[in-house]
Amino acid sequence: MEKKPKNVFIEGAISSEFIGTSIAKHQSKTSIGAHNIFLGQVRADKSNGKSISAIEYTAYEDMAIAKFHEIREATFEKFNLTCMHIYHSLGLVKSGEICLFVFVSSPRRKEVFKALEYVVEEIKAKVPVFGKELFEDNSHQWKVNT
Amino acid sequence: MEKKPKNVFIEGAISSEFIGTSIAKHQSKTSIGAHNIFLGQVRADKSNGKSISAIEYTAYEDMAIAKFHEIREATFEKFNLTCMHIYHSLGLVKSGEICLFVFVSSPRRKEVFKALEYVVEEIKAKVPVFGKELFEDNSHQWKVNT
Amino acid sequence: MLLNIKYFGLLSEITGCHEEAIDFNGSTLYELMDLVFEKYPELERKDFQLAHNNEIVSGDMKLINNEIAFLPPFSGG
Amino acid sequence: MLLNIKYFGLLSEITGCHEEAIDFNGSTLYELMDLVFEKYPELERKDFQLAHNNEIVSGDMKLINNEIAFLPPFSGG
Repeated sequence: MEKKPKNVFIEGAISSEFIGTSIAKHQSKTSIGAHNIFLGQVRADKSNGKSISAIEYTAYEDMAIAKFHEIREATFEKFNLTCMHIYHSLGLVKSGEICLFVFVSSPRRKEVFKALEYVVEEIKAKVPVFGKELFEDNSHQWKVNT
Repeated sequence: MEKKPKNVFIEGAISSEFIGTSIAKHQSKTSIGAHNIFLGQVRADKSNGKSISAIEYTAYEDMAIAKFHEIREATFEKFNLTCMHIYHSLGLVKSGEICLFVFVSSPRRKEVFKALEYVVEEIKAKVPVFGKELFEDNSHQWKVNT
Repeated sequence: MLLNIKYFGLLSEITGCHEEAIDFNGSTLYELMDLVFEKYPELERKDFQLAHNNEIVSGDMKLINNEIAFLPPFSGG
Repeated sequence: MLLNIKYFGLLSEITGCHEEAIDFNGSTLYELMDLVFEKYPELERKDFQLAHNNEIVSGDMKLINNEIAFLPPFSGG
């Protein structure tokens, strides 16, 4: 049975409480031996002497949700995971705040290291999300991933 | 200047609130772009039909603290990290609870993936910590890492 | 055929809109791009990909529904 | 010389103690191991390493202080 795509988008920053609660929910799954978590945080990078104060994220949501679903299915196919969660911010995320939360769990640690890096790289490459970097003086530039 | 070794041991399980708070403390460090977190969780593995209900951790503490410090220094030497935190439980940790928390942060994601796996493998190989696996019927066996 | 064209990120700043309806009588996306470049000449010099039916597609793709998106480089995470 | 010998994990179950003082007049750890094996014959069949001065050491190591630890395989994490 094909699973229904989940919506992974969260309006605004992803809070540390949300992450903590998400970790706590896994304590009933006693076949898990290793969790690996990636968090993307907005950097206050400087450009022409001005600092980035926030990123405003937009997405081609229908396609993004389809791509997140494909990445999820491919990851479960490739690696022995017990569970996987992906959350990405939309809208405004200030510098120092978290915009991406990827959480993989497995009985064994070797699997989570390989799986997490795979998921994060796939998200960066395949999901149509766009970051508008806002400076303190209200000017902006479009984020380019490296 | 040589830094003083930190004590990384925590009595009992590492709570999800502790992890959440630790993440929150990094939001003032706006040069960070990527965090990577490893969590070791006690599995309720079965052996001869009995389930592991908890692990009791002991350590050769002086040597363990020295080894954690060496791993920390070597990791900062090898990878471009902004910060690193390691916590390991001593005493009783029930199945489903967290016994190891490793947290690395960097401006760039490539660094955190490499650094985190390095730190976890080094801890498993070099730190004198011993797990006594307790079953529901009060019998026990000694944990063997694979 | 009336197409629903979507523009994202930097591209939507050039077009001044996030989506618009364009009446299109060609068959491939190359023809559609020509039409759009005529309207927004600056777009031609930008780095973008086209998405159709939730996939990145090339210009020789034939349309299978009426929604096409112009996407600048992805920068999630 | 009075040595402080520590035993961990499974090894402490065999010796029945976590540490003990042993009077030792040899010079290398091989000689110390012989003394300990005489007291706890079962220990000789177990997988262990010796630690001295916070490092894993081999049996031909000369003592530089009076604390020696018998460590079973590590199983942290």
